[in-house]
Parts: sequence; structure tokens; C-alpha cells
Amino acid sequence: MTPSILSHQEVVDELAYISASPLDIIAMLGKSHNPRAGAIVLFSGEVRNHSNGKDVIYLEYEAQEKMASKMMEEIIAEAKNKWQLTIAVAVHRVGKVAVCESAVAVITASPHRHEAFTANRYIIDRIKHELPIWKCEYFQDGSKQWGGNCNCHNITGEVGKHVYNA
Amino acid sequence: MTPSILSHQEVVDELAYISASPLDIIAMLGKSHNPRAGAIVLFSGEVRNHSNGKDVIYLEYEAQEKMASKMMEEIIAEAKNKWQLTIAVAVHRVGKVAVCESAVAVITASPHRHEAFTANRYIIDRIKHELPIWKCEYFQDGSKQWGGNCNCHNITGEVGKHVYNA
Amino acid sequence: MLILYLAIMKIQVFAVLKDFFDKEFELHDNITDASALRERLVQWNPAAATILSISRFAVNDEFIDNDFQFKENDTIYIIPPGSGG
Amino acid sequence: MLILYLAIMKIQVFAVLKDFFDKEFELHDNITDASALRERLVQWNPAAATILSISRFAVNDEFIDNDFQFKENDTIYIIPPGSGG
Repeated sequence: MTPSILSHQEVVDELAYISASPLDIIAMLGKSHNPRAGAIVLFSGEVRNHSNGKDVIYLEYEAQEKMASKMMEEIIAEAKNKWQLTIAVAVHRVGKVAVCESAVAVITASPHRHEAFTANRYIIDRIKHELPIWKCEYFQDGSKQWGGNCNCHNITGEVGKHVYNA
Repeated sequence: MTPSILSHQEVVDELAYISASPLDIIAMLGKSHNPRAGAIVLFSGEVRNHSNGKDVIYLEYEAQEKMASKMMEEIIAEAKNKWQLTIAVAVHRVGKVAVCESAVAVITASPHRHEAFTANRYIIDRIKHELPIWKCEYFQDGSKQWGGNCNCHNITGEVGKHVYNA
Repeated sequence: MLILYLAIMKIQVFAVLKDFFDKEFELHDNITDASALRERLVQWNPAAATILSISRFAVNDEFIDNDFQFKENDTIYIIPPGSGG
Repeated sequence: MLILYLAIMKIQVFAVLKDFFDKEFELHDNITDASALRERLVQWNPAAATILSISRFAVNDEFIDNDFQFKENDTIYIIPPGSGG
């Protein structure tokens, strides 16, 4: 393996918005310090053992990975610019994710806390509403269910238009 | 050392809202998983290398520790109850804190993300406005400055009454 | 004698749509835009009408409008509302 | 001959207040409430008037009101606005 391939690998790792292997939020947080950042916010969306009144064994996430990656990159760039973030990273799992594992993680950092909080919430809300990523819940009783698609179109009257809490 | 003293030590550690040693936010995050928690939010307030147009060497935090601990405990209990949090922990440093070190950390977890985000912001806002903890900035040029006391009384007309962004 | 030109479209569906259609299939049809494709798929499997009505279409990894004109050999992704996170 | 009873109050100040007063000191005075104590400290060091006007007082690790009546040997904490985090 030549050095140029190695450094390419590193670049790819930095840009890995969609991951088939477990998210190491500890390592992500460990890297997220910056002498200009006074506020760091980490969000981790983790798999619960209970959903729709049933016991969950695991989830399986599917994605249109190219589109999801590209949209994630755009959302992060927009947030970084809008709130002048020092750090903005996000990763979403695909494949089987066990209870208590992280399915999605977002880290934002900024000089003051308002921007880091607002941007983090903005990024995760857009990821959950807009990205072509879908979860399927597998239950103890042997059943499965494709998960809670967002119902924003009922409110906005237009598929692909979303409403957010924040 | 008897087993009973050891277990007392552990209890004290659990309740340590004010810490004279560096905050291990990695360890705090590592412990913050719960099969009922779908959303985990961590806030870390870290020391910046620049403040008021000057280069910062380090900060020093002073506290009325008994009051600060008690208020922290009450704020966390209130938030935990109000947003039905699965996890709510917070710790504030006292003493010298270096650039990039964490001065305060808050972790909240809940079944869904809105509660974890809102409660986390609520807890850190109250910590920053209300707790009897004070920072003193020490600058490269040899000067020092007691830090940005909150000016809420100018708006509310009453010392001890605060206004929050959230 | 009338000769119909039947274009080949590659279709890929995701998530719950796989309960209604094969994950990937080809359509030989004289359909030229997304609206017509949606109607064609509903005729094919009426049980998928609701989920198709709230799904979006994409070509070349970009969402397309209802009046987008397909080209020969386009791969069309049918994207139900997201449920990530 | 008039005999004034002078109570002993232990005072502890924090943060920027240490630039104006000793961190801990005793006051032998006939002051009985927080309002009077604040006025007494301003007389003593007028430069501290502003910070004292926005500081709160605490006894037994609880904030007190302006009309709180001190008892002999109370330790009074003078708490400027917080700047933690």
C-alpha cells in the first residue's frame, strides 16, 4: 500500500457520513476539541428496547447511501456556515443496530453555546426528516415493522416539505 | 479500608456535582446509555484560548461549593421530573482549568430527542446564570479578570431573577 | 401497423416499498415522466397507492419533479419518506 | 451610660468581592438585617457599591431576603452574580 492510498483512506474516513460499522461516539467526542470552541454538543440517537408496545431485538437501517451522504454533507455545510460552527460532524449507521447502540451521532461546536445547541438540533431534525434512510424494527414476537415515516406532508400539503420543532 | 467506606466513597462520587479534578466527559458519556433512552445529549463547556480580545492562559473557578452542589442537585431533579429524563447528570469544575479542558458538562437522556435537548439547555442555562460559581480569566499579558457576571437584573429589575434564551 | 417504442427503465425501490415490488426491476414501457410512472405502478399494485403517493422519485442521485422527462436507461429510485435516526 | 450590644457576624465574600474586602472577616456591629449590612459595607468601601447592589446574601447555605434577621454567630455569604460555565 502506497502512502498516497493511505492518505486517501484517511480523507474517506473523514467524509464517512454513512457507516456500516458501529459508531464510536467516544472516539468522535475525543476528537472534538478546539481552542476556539467554548461549547460542544453531542447528540446520540440510540436504539431503545421498546417501541410501539413491543420488545425490540434490533433495528436494521437501509439507505440510498449516495444520496444520504450527499445530503448529509450539504446539511452540515449549511449549518456550519449559518451558525459559524467550529466543528460539525454527523454519521448515520446502516445495517443491524443493537439495543443501546448509536444509530446516529451529531457533534457541533462553537464559541458560545446557543449556536452549538441550535445547529445540533437543526442537523438531527433534517437528518431524521429528509435523508433517504429507513429503519425496520425487529421485535421479540418475530414480527417486523418499517418505521415511523415522517408525516409532515399531512401538515405542509407537500411531500418533501417538512416542519420542525426547533 | 473497610468495604463500607469504599461503598460510601462510590456514593459520594455519584453525587459529585462540583469537581476539583479534570472532568472526564469521555467516561461520563461511556456510562450514559440506557435501553429506554433513544436520545442522549451531552454539553461540554470548554475553555477558549481567546476572550475579550486577549489570549487566555487558563481560567480559575471559585464556588460556594455547598450551595452550588445543592442548587445543582435541585435543578437536575426538577429537569428530570419535568421532562421525564432517563438520565440527567452535571458536573462543574473548580480551580485551575486549562484551555480545551471542560469547565462544565451536562448529560441528559430521554426516550425522544426533544426532551433531552430542551432539558440539557435548561440545565446549563440555570447553571450558568444561577449557581454561585465564578470564573477568573488569566491572560497572556499578565492581567486577570473576574468573568462576565450575568446582567439579567438589568432586564428583570430584580437580582436573582433571570431570563433565558431557550 | 403501429409500432410502439418501449423504453427500458431500471427501477429501484427502498424500505417498505420492497413489500410491494421487487427491490430492483426493469420496466419496458412508453412512460416518459414521473407522474405517469407513479400511475403505472399504482395500476400494477393498487395496495401500494398510499405509500407511492407520498414517495419521491430520484434520478442520478437527485430528487426529480413530477414532470421530469426520463431518458433511456435511466435508473429511477423510489424514495419513501425517511425514518432514519 | 449607653451600652450598645455589638453582635459578632462572620462574613465571607467571593470572586470579585475579594478585590474590595478580605475573603473572610468578622463584623462587630448592631446590624440585624441584610439591608443594613449592605449599607454598612458600602459605607466601608464605596467602590464596592455597584457589585454589592447586585449581590445576594446567604445564611446557612440558603439565600436570604433583605429583611432576614441575623442571629449571633451567623456566617453570612455575599454572593455576586454567577459566572460559571
